[in-house]
Amino acid sequence: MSQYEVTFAGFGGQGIMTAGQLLAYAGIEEGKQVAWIPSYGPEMRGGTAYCTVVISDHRIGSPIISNPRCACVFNRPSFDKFTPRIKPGGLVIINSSLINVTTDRTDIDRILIPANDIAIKAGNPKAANVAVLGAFVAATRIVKLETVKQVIKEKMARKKSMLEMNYRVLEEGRKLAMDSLKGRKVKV
Amino acid sequence: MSQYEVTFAGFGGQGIMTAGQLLAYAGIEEGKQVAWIPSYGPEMRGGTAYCTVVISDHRIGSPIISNPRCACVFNRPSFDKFTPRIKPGGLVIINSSLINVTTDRTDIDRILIPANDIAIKAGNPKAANVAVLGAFVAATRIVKLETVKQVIKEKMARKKSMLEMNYRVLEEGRKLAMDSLKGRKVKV
Amino acid sequence: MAVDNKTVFDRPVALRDVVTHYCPGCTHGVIHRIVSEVLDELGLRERTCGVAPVGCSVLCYNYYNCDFMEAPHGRAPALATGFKRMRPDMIVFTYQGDGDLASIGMGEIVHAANRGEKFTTIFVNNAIYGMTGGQMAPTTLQGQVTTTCPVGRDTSMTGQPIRMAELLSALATPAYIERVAVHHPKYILQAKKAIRKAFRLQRDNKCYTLIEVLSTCPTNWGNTPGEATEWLDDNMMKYFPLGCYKDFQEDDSGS
Amino acid sequence: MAVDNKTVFDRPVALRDVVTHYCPGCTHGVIHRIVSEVLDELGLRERTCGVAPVGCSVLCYNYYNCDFMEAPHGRAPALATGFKRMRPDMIVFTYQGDGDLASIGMGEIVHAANRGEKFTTIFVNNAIYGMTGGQMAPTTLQGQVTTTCPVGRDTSMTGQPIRMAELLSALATPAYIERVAVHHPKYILQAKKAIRKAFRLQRDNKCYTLIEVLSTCPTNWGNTPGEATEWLDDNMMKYFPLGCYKDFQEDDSGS
Amino acid sequence: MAKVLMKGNEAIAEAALRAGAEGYFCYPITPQTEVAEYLSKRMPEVGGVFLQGESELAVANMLFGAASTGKRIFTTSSSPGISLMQEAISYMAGAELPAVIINIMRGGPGLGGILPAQSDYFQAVKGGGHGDYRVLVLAPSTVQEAVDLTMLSFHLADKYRNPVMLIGDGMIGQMMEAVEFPDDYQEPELPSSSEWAATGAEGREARIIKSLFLDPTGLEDNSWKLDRKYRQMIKEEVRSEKYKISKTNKVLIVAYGTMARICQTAIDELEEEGISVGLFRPISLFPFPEQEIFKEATKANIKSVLTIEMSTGQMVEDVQKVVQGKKPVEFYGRTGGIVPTPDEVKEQVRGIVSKKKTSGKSRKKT
Amino acid sequence: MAKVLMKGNEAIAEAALRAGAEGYFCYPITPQTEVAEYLSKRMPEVGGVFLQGESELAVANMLFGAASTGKRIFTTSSSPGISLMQEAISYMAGAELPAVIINIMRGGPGLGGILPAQSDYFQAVKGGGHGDYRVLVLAPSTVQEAVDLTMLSFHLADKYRNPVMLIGDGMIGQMMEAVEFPDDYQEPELPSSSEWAATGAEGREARIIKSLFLDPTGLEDNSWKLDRKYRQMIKEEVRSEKYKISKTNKVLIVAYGTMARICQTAIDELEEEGISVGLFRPISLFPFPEQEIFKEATKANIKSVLTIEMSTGQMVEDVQKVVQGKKPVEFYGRTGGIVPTPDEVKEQVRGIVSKKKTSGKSRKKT
Amino acid sequence: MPGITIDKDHCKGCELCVQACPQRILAMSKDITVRGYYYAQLADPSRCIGCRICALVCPDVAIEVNTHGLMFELFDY
Amino acid sequence: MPGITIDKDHCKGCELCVQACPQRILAMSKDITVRGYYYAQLADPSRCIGCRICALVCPDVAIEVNTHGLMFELFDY
Ligand SMILES: Cc1ncc(C[n+]2csc(CCOP(=O)(O)OP(=O)(O)O)c2C)c(N)n1
Ligand SMILES: Cc1ncc(C[n+]2csc(CCOP(=O)(O)OP(=O)(O)O)c2C)c(N)n1
Ligand code: SF4
Ligand code: SF4
Ligand code: SF4
Ligand code: SF4
Ligand code: SF4
Ligand code: SF4
Ligand SMILES: [Mg+2]
Ligand SMILES: [Mg+2]
Repeated sequence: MSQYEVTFAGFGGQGIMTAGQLLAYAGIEEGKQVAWIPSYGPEMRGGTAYCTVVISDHRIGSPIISNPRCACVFNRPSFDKFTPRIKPGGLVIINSSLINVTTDRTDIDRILIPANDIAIKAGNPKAANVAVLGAFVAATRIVKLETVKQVIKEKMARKKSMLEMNYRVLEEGRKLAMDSLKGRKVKV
Repeated sequence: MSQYEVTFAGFGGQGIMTAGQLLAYAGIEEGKQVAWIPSYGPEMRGGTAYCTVVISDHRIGSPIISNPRCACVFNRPSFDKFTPRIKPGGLVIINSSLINVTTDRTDIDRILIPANDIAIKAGNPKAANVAVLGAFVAATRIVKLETVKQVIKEKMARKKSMLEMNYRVLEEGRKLAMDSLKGRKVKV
Repeated sequence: MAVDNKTVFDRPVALRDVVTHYCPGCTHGVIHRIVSEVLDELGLRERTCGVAPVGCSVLCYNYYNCDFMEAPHGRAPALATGFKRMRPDMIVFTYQGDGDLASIGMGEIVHAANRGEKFTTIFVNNAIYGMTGGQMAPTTLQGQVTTTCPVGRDTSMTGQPIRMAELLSALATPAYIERVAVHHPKYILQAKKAIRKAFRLQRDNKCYTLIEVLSTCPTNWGNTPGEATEWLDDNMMKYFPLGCYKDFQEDDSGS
Repeated sequence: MAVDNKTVFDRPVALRDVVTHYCPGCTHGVIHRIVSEVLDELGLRERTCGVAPVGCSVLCYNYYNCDFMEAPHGRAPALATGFKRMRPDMIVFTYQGDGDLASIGMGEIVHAANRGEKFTTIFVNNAIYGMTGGQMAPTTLQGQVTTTCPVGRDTSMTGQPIRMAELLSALATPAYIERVAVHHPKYILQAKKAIRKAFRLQRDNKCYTLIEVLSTCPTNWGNTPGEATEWLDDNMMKYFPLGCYKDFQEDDSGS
Repeated sequence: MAKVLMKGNEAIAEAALRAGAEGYFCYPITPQTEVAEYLSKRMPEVGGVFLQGESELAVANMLFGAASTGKRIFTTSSSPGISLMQEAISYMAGAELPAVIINIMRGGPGLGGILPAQSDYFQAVKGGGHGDYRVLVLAPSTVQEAVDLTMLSFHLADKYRNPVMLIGDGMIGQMMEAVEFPDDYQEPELPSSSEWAATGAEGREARIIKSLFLDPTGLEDNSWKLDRKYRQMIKEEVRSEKYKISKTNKVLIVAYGTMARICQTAIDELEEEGISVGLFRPISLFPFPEQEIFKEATKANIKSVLTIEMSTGQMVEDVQKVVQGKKPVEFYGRTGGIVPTPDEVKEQVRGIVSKKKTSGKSRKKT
Repeated sequence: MAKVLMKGNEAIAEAALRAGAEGYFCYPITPQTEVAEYLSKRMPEVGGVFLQGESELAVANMLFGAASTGKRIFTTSSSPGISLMQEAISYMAGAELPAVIINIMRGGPGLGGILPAQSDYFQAVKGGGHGDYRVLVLAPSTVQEAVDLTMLSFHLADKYRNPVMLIGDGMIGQMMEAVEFPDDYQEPELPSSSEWAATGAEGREARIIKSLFLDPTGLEDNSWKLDRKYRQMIKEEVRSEKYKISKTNKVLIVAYGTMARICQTAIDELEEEGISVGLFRPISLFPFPEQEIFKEATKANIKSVLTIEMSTGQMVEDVQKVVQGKKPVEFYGRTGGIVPTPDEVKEQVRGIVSKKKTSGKSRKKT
Repeated sequence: MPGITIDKDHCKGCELCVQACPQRILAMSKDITVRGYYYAQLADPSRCIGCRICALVCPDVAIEVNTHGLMFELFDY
Repeated sequence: MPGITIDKDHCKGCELCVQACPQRILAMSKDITVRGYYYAQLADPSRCIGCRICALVCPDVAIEVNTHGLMFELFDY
């Protein structure tokens, strides 16, 4: 890999920004160049929020990514908006708890993660983002799952019970991704 | 004459600006090009006020006149400031009511007019400027005295008694200037 | 009995049928509606020009169905002045937040009020900068947490919250100034009464009119709409008492 | 008996021995002197920074013998705020005319007063724009003729004259605000008392302090200094009553 | 109409009335306060609006509101006051509102002084506010021209629905010259402002006057739409005057406003000395007479282009850009309220002609 | 220090603290409000002053007062807010006060939008206020560079006793990248501010901090004194970066800030296509790297100079001036918050190389 | 019979109407709208008295109230 | 003996002191200063009570007052 780009998108409040930041932190931990770019969109409430993370081995030029390699979409409007933009050969991760459609693109991989259900089951409805992150890391191996765990510990969940819950959700995401891809790693 | 410049200078309140404007109006009446430039000096009170009038047969270029042909000085600071600037061959008109010195420049003509005394005698201490104007016009004939009279009537003194007083002062200035120059006209 | 039924509550004509960008529970929407109802009821919509502020209500021109200008932050009263002076036959109102009116726009509102400009100001006081994400406003209460006073407003460093209705009422020029609220039905009805009176006074060319409306910002207060209603009741209502601060008298000479 | 004689009235150290540019009889000069006397008497000159306005007193930095900043028109309170926040150990005062403070600088003075900035404002109200040649100020009296209201101020078009001491006193933040005059010896003595109190409160880090001083402008009022004194007595004193509008109480919590 | 002697400021005020200005908003500042004083009398006479606002900031925003009615409105101020108007000017340009803003410049930066200067060229011409916008800038050099250009300003503001700025200096504002007002002033017809102004939504869709476009595509479209107007200005509104330009010129002087008049006198006097100099005087500063200057400057007989400003050098950058290194561009400037005399100009020209002057900025020799 | 992931706005805030800023005055505005939010926590921790003023106008004047104490102070804002500061900036320049002003630009004119833009170039570089003055302008293109240039800004402000402006855009402010703060920050020594600041007249003559000079000679002297400082900046403070500049380049791109990064990606990708393009990135916008650009642009291998901005074209005028017609200067711009993609840049370059592109401004093909 | 109509597409799920209804007959939906909100529903239409309180407090003008023509003017304004 | 000194160069002839002096012993000069002002003069020095009123009202600090050391503090401030 020389450079990888992933967009996280959903409603405000779905932890979109945090998911991207955790990934970016993990990239730094592993000595990579990273850029995290939010939509700080119209000074208005509601609507779709998204962020893009660029992880690279070299200096990052354009932080503006029109066609990321991967999109993790948390709700229907995000699915509609970002799936078509994914680079051929890329990956879409769909929050199947809220999105009941799937893409007919055959030039990209797809993973369905019932992220909200996983999170609710684990006891924290807000952890849906972590489930998707688990799936993303498992599928792409852009960073190590271990690194992500460490970052979650440092930046997010200092309380032990919280930490364990997050780890459980992360693991669930990872497992579902692996199942979905049947062990094969997505091209990066 | 192709172009003539005269500076009127004195304390604020001595009618300096008005004297210049009367002359400028007379110039227009006679079909000449004119420019009247005030000192609108520092936004502060007191000090010396002055204006310069340029009268010309053609389009007036620079309205900034460092060396006028004539200066009419109403008080001592103005005398000190402007007499040295007069063009060789020019003229200084000195308000001898307030200025008890005279110039040693031999390359200019000089006329002494006790303007305040004339004005007080005529019954309006504020008419000193008109006395000097009378002297200036008589000496230089840049415009006709008749034109100045007409302008005074139109712009300044519609009341009959005032008008007559002004005419008397104007005449007095003229007479003194003629006496002083012994009938000879200043070169213009 | 469907024949006997009629619609007794419906969207006013002066309010377009669009979904606003306001957060759930934000009372900007209630204020929009009652202003629109008043415009309808007084038949003013077609000769009204509103002035939108910079703040969460910057887009209110998309919601009101009348002519509108969108002003620089805080300057709506100056725009309204310029407009109304040229067109005294029209109805002009500014719609401004507390950051807009009481902070950056202090000079303009004081002078417009003092000149007695014949327009109406709807002043939406939610004790915070909504649009930019919850910074301290001049109306933020003592101890209230915002993103620029993260440990709560310290009035020994930043002064007391400004009570605009009271401050503007201290001017000698005649005006009608009242403070209302919209977080309970009864306050909503009072608010509408006040707003109607303001537009009536403007229509009759009487005086400057300003209605300060206490409003919620659940998003930046960090609570649910329901909790926001309570917070307003328990906190803002104490520091910003409702009532008429300055009333226009026919024989008012402004002393 | 020359040996027994001593100088009982002399130029204060804080006032340079230069001739000012003020017009004959302009009471700016009296105000300068008493402020300087207070600086001397309280021993503050060497740790004071003044802020000059834009107005006839723009050059006052040439007259006071202490550090000075010359502010953009109306913004002296903002400069004073910036300065004093960085150097709370110093004494800061703004010296502002009515055009400067009550017109263009309304926003800055209200906010500085409301934040309770610990500086002192000497507000020179002469009901006119002196420096620019006599235009209407927000404090110009009803019917008063100026170059921009040539038939006299029409308050139905321009509003009532603004009483700044009263307006600022309507703010909740603690402050000391008094209106004084300097056109008669007895007022001069009262004015000095008030100014001294203001600087003392500032020195003790208590509160914002503002002294509004009624002042004459014979030049632009179009009368002699003596007549100006009378005009002030007969007109300004009625509309702008002298007195303390807001006093600082040790236990003041700002309500 | 017969010629009358008038102060520049008053002539501007009267010209605005004759061009149909119905509203004037102002704040006093030397050296232009006479405009306000004049109009405080005249506006009520003609049934127009005169309002002294609380500040230039407020005044600029009053203009914004007043312009939205579709009536002709204007303001006058001077340098620091104009700085305070920049946000509102940017808004008006963004919202496509016609407004006339007159800057009778004084010495800066900061409070500076009140004497004539030309140091607000950049602010006027490049845009002192934020964002991609331009104002059309005109610079008169006589009181008569101040009258003519003031009247033209209102027309151009309406034609382009864009702020137009007229920049003069204290000399133009304070000087009295004879002026003549056209007896029956006519302008080319324009679409009525009722097509776009906020006049009440009676019988039509409600109108919104705004510069906000949250959707970037909308904002970009607006920017390029404005840009097209500026290109149209460049095509249609370039104005300039040539003085004694001829094949014998050794030096081409570029100067505007008051400075150009002074150069005229210098050129007349140099002619008597046998030194032939031509003057190119931009009347429109934006649009800048690029092609015209290039054409004159690159003529074979021209040895050097001399730009003279009452500033430390602002327009000279545009002259340099235009001349493209094809001829040396010299600069002479005085600032702070000092107006160069014809003698100084002559000295500069003589220096160039005798090769004594080196390229670059220079000031009065001391 | 180890690398940390930081938002541009927060990194700028932290950098200012590390450069010794003791006072920060602000007014909220997107997209830079995080600076204020960050410092509302951090300033009290380090014993500095944090104050949210009532407006940008007041804030700029608070800066003026705070700068007069001789301590390091700064503010941050965005386009419309910066317009409101122009009068005070002109005053500070005139009074020779050091201050750091950071503009995280958004789309204009007017209220415009809040997305990244570079349309305040003119305002920053030519001076949006009145009078003859300049601010030193720096433009970072990464978060790390924002940190480094913020720290440098304080030094340069003190060195020249002049306002320094750092201009970024919403991208720089909102993006998170890894940054490193120098462990022991050292700067070249400067004369102490106690030589000029208002610190009380104890044991010395009273000091006056002012921009007013009623005597025109004094004002002119001040202007030329300032002018000398600006010349010194031109000599000593030009900063730029070259990227893949080589003898094989067909096209030289000139771009700054965020736009320059995007061009880098385009250049990398064009290289793979076999099209060699070099990038010249001005870091200091005033002083503008005139000689450096001239040198690169006029090399024989360069066919065309392509200036790309997130605006309808502002810096391009300076590039044109510099290149002096020796090479065609093309322009490509997007505006309103739209950031051109590397693909758009590539398309422009391909157009030039294949001679399809004609000179002049162009926008996204539709 | 008095009754209300809630425009689901306008509703943002703020629950202010639910809290305000004196009859306590409003409730939130189980599913979400396209915009992602749970919306208000009239749970027990038969008990609606057409008092308009829900409509008055609704910031999104999502509620229309129909009632009998001769309804007592509860709010005198 | 109480007495005052008027600095002619500072005086601008405003006459405020003349009007304020309780003893009516100040008067304006017949000649003007370089600045063009008639200036105030102590017409009858013997009657000066050293009350300082003239100095208090003088806007130009042109008046210095000397008086007996044990002078009664007329103005308590
Ligand atoms: C000159 C300027 N400064 C700052 C901003 C940024 N800004 C936008 S809205 C706002 C505050 C809005 O708060 P308020 O007026 O209380 O309205 P609310 O959003 O709370 O309804 C600010 C500071 C701006 N757009 N323009
Ligand atoms: C921004 C700006 N606007 C206007 C002016 C012009 N100006 C100078 S002084 C002044 C008014 C002064 O009046 P006031 O504050 O009452 O002081 P006074 O001269 O009466 O003492 C004005 C408008 C200026 N210098 N700067
Ligand atoms: S941020 Fe606050 S004021 Fe703005 S729309 Fe949301 S709730 Fe309303
Ligand atoms: S103009 Fe008025 S305020 Fe100014 S110095 Fe003269 S008298 Fe005093
Ligand atoms: S109209 Fe009254 S009773 Fe019926 S739903 Fe609404 S609030 Fe409840
Ligand atoms: S009040 Fe309106 S928006 Fe809120 S839940 Fe009820 S219907 Fe929906
Ligand atoms: S000290 Fe008193 S008595 Fe003596 S001159 Fe002065 S005012 Fe008159
Ligand atoms: S009060 Fe002062 S300035 Fe006035 S006349 Fe007396 S001495 Fe002279
Ligand atoms: Mg608010
Ligand atoms: Mg005044």
